[in-house]
Amino acid sequence: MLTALLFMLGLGATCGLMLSVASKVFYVYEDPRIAEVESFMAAANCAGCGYTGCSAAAVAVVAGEAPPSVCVVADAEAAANIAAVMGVDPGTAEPLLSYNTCTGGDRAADKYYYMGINSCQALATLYGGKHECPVGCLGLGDCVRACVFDALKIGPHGYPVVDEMKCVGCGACEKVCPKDIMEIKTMSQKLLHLNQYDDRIAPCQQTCPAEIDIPRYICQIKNGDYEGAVNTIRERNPLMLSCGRVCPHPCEDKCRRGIEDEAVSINQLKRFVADYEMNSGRHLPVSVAPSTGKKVAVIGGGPAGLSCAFFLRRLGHDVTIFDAMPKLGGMIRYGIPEYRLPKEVLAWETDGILNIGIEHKPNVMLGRDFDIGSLVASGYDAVFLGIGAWKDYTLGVEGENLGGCYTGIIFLTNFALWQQEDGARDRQPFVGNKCVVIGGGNTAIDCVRTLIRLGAEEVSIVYRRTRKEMPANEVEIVAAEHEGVKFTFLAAPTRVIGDEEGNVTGLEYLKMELGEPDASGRRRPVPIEGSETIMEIDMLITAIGQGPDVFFKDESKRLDKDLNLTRWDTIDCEDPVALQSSIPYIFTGGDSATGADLVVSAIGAGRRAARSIHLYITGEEITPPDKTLFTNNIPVSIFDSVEGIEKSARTKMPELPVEDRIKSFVEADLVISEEEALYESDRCLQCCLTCYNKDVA
Amino acid sequence: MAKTITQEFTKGLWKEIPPFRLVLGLCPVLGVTTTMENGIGMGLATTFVLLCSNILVSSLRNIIPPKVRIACFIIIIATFVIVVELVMQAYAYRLFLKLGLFIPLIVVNCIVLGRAEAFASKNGLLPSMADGLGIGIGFTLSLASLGAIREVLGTGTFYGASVFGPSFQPFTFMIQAPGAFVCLGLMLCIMNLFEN
Amino acid sequence: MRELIKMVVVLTVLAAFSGGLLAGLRNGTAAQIEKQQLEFVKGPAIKKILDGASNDPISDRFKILDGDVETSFFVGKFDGKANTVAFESFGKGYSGDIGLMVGVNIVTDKIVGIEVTTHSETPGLGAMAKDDPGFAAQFKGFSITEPIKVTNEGGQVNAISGATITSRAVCAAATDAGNMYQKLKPQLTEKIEEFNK
Amino acid sequence: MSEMGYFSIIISTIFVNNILLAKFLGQCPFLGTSKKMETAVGMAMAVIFVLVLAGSITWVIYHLFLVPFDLVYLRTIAFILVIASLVQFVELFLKKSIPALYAGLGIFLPLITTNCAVLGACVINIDEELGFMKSLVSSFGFAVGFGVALILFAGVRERITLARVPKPLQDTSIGLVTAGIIALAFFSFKGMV
Repeated sequence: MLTALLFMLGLGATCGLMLSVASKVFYVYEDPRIAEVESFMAAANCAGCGYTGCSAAAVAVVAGEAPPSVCVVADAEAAANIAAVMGVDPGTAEPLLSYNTCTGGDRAADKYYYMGINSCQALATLYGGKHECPVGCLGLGDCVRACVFDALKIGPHGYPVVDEMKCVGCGACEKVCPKDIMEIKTMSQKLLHLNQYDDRIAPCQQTCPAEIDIPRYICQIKNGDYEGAVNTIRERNPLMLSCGRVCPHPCEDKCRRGIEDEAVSINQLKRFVADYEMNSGRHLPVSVAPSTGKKVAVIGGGPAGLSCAFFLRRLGHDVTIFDAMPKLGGMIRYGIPEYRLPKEVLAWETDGILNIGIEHKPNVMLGRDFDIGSLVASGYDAVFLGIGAWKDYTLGVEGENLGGCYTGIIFLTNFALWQQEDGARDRQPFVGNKCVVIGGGNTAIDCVRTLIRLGAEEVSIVYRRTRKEMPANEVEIVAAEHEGVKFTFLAAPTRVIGDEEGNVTGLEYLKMELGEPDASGRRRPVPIEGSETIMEIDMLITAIGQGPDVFFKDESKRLDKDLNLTRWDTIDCEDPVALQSSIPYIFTGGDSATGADLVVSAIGAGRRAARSIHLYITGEEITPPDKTLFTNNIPVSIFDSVEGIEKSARTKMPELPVEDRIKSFVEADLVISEEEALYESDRCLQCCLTCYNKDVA
Repeated sequence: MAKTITQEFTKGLWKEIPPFRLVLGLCPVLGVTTTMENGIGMGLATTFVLLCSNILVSSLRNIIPPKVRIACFIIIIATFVIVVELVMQAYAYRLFLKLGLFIPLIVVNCIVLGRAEAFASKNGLLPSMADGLGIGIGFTLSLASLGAIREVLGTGTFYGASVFGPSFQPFTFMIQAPGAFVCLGLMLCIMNLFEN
Repeated sequence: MRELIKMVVVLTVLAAFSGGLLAGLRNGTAAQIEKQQLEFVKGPAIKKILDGASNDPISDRFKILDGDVETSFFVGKFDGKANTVAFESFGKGYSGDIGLMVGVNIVTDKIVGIEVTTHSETPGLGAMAKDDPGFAAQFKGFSITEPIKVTNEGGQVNAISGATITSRAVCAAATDAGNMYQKLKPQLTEKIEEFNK
Repeated sequence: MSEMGYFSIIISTIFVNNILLAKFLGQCPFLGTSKKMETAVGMAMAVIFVLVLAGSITWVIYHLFLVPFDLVYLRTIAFILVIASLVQFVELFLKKSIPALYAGLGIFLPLITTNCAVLGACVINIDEELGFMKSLVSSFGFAVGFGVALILFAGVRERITLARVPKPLQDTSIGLVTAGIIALAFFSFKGMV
């Protein structure tokens, strides 16, 4: 009796001591959520779930590989508890739901005819299945059989439909699907995904630099789910109000309807739901992952910086935006004029971004108020350089520094500051009577349209190629034409003429003719000898292109010298998808990486940089997958002709009448009505990789 | 969430009946169910351990430090297993001979540890007792029915009494290892059939 | 640190408590367990072999140590005299050892009966060695001092059809028992005489 | 088995007395981790590591403490407690000191505590009264047997996904029937040793 007592006493004490000492001595940091998740599992280590023991399953849950309901012993309550550990503020977390990524179903064309096979798994092993589409749903319902919650059924169109009320996000359907159609992804996983060659995505989504799931949000609009559409867009684009107004929508160029008919007015639909949210008066809740405790500095509060900060914050990192200007928005605030993007709208949008827990430090400039070294010293784990392209290129001709000569950015910024900032009210911008703007891009158009509204009598554009080659958005050019801007094409400025007081009085230019196409495919303008002409002017704005202003590189002492630049002064990053600079912890994106480009490109780059930063600070490989699409198109998805289209008119964008709009800075382009939005969304063919909804059967 | 004690008890009888619904604790299920008697014996032994360990774990749940809780649960369970082992040796030796190796293995029966951890360590005494008893009886019923089928087919007897008379050629396959797997698999199939 | 101490203390106390409880239970059941073991494992075989004995062979038992192995012998009294002894030997079967209880008349050195005690042979085949009384009955009357073999090895025992290995194992066990019997006979006789006093 | 040679022990433990198919031990992970070949292989490796470790420790405990002090009846509780604590210790140790090994094997270690194959094999070794080395070899054999059966089974299960299985029979149900047929095949090893 005594021996037994002593033996067990000794055994218990030894084991207890050994374990408690070992847990101290061999302590390794581990995500505290793992222990928390494990405590809710049954700890039977039964391996019934397919993982090797409860801690392995807990690790998988925390890594997002296993669903919270992984434990086969524990009950639904435990699953809910685990979900609570993994989720965020339950009020804002979106539920983990199964999502069907293929809506091809019956409309997908068949390639083979099989008899007698009734499982997707089996079909998939035989030449990849029956459809022409290599990645589409096979429709035999392995997922339906796998679902123990009865949340899936094969719908009328031959693909699985999820009953969101019944789905618990267990992931059983995802596991059995041989084509990875069914997806259960955490929000973070969704945010990190880049378009890939094997994705089931429509041409518009392939083309969008921000990779927005366009068919999905159009479908949501069609079903009246405007909030759903907003959330879909916000998975890729936090600046939908701005984009909805200023985006030149490259997506519409690839719209399949556009091949036979007019393209769907995608951007108008985006603006419609974005305005719907703003007019509702409240920001829809945005889900944010639990805090990781990592700090990231975002330098520059423009579209790239805002996008990067937004996605980093949603991934759970602490983000601070350092911006040289008094208010957020960068070029879209200080470059794009009020009549295109009202500041009130922009402020509402940037407030929404800051609301998810991002810190904003205004009026601090890199190289003047701080440098990269000081950021590293304050414990930032990574830096995003989104400094944009704020330095105008110069003509390099005589007299361009005369009085009355401005560069595009300086003109627009000064004007914007005067218009919006109380402190800048006394610096009213100079406006001439006969104004000339040199350049054919959006900046040039913004300048002329601003000048018209400021009361300039005669405003013209001088461009060295023809209208066809102008890089500005077509709608902008048309609007400028309507507003009375004159255009002088095929004219290369050679000299700026001034008077004795040093003020500009004239512009001398050479007439040009078009020669052979150059590397960019545009026909190179060739000067006509002896064709010098002088134009009488009293104000000149040069807007011939911009590059990043990298003066901080000379100002800062140590770290910045390793930062490689290209010969256009953009920040050199080897991989345009990874966006990592020559200093590993510095990332970039937007205009500072590419030179002046679209807002939507900067937004896309911001997300790609956020992805790289997230992977970098969590110690993972940042090299993007080989299959990354990166605004290229998947060849099979690009058609020459589209069958079954019945022509239907594209919704026209409502505008203020010209006489009204040229007198003020009131927004010129208006939003479409709900009726029009529903009509336009119905024009969408709901394309996928190869199939689409035909108008006529 | 507020389930009644009765619900906690009855869920073990059909909704979560092991090993059919909770595919756990298969080793004794397959190993000992050559006759109905063995099945019932094993089932009752497991029920006893399940009930006792649930009671003890539930009453000690606030004292046990979380980091060594598994070790503590194991001690508790192992103690009761040895109690069963000794008592069975002393008063039901014939059964002990047949169940032999599987009695000590109740310790590692996932069901017992699983219920202790997943249920008893988070619930009060009464629900834990109901849960232990319910799951235990469910387990016993499964074992008994599996044992009965295998016994009838494999040896031609039901609880020791001859069913088919002496001319019956026993379907020996059923009481051997492969038969156990096949029989359980088919029973699962039949359960699924009734479910849908 | 406090948490650490608590961990160790709880575990130790729990373990000690369990040790105490089990030791108590063990003490209470030890005698009953041994009796049960004899009764159920060897009891039926002994009773069958020594059928008609006037004493209780299970309580009239003694042990002899031969090398490392300790064997229990059960004494049967017939016609008022303790002249028969039963003991267990083992043979290698088809799957695992086969235990064989052999009863020998010490006066005639002839087998009075055999019974298979433990085995794990295939039911319906090898297991017939235990279940088919005809098989065991063949051994009755054989001299224990000679090797016992199945017919196709030149012996007198008809093997169970389909279970040659089992049959051979039983024969081997019986032969083994003979060897042991011969070796221990002096001691045996001495011990058995005590029961006649 | 105690008088067998090492080779016969190996054959016996791997094939004749296969721990999964003849002894019915370790069924939960057998059905749980056999859905994918990858996990099956990892699991098999870990069981080999863990079972050899557990086999040697329990032998030491049994022969050094339990037998001399006449505490054999405490076998179950002592074994499980020692195995559980030791494995947790090894897990902690590997995690800190040899992370590479931990990544490969460590995650499988917790299974030892509740895998009845592990405790079962240890108990069988003790029951068979094997010496230390033989007990080690036998543990190894049982573990390899576990691995062989598991990997074979996983291979078959991967193929079953291609078959037309009636709905009620799907998943675990057909899995068990398959296991039965594999067990039948292993029957032919009986009598080899």
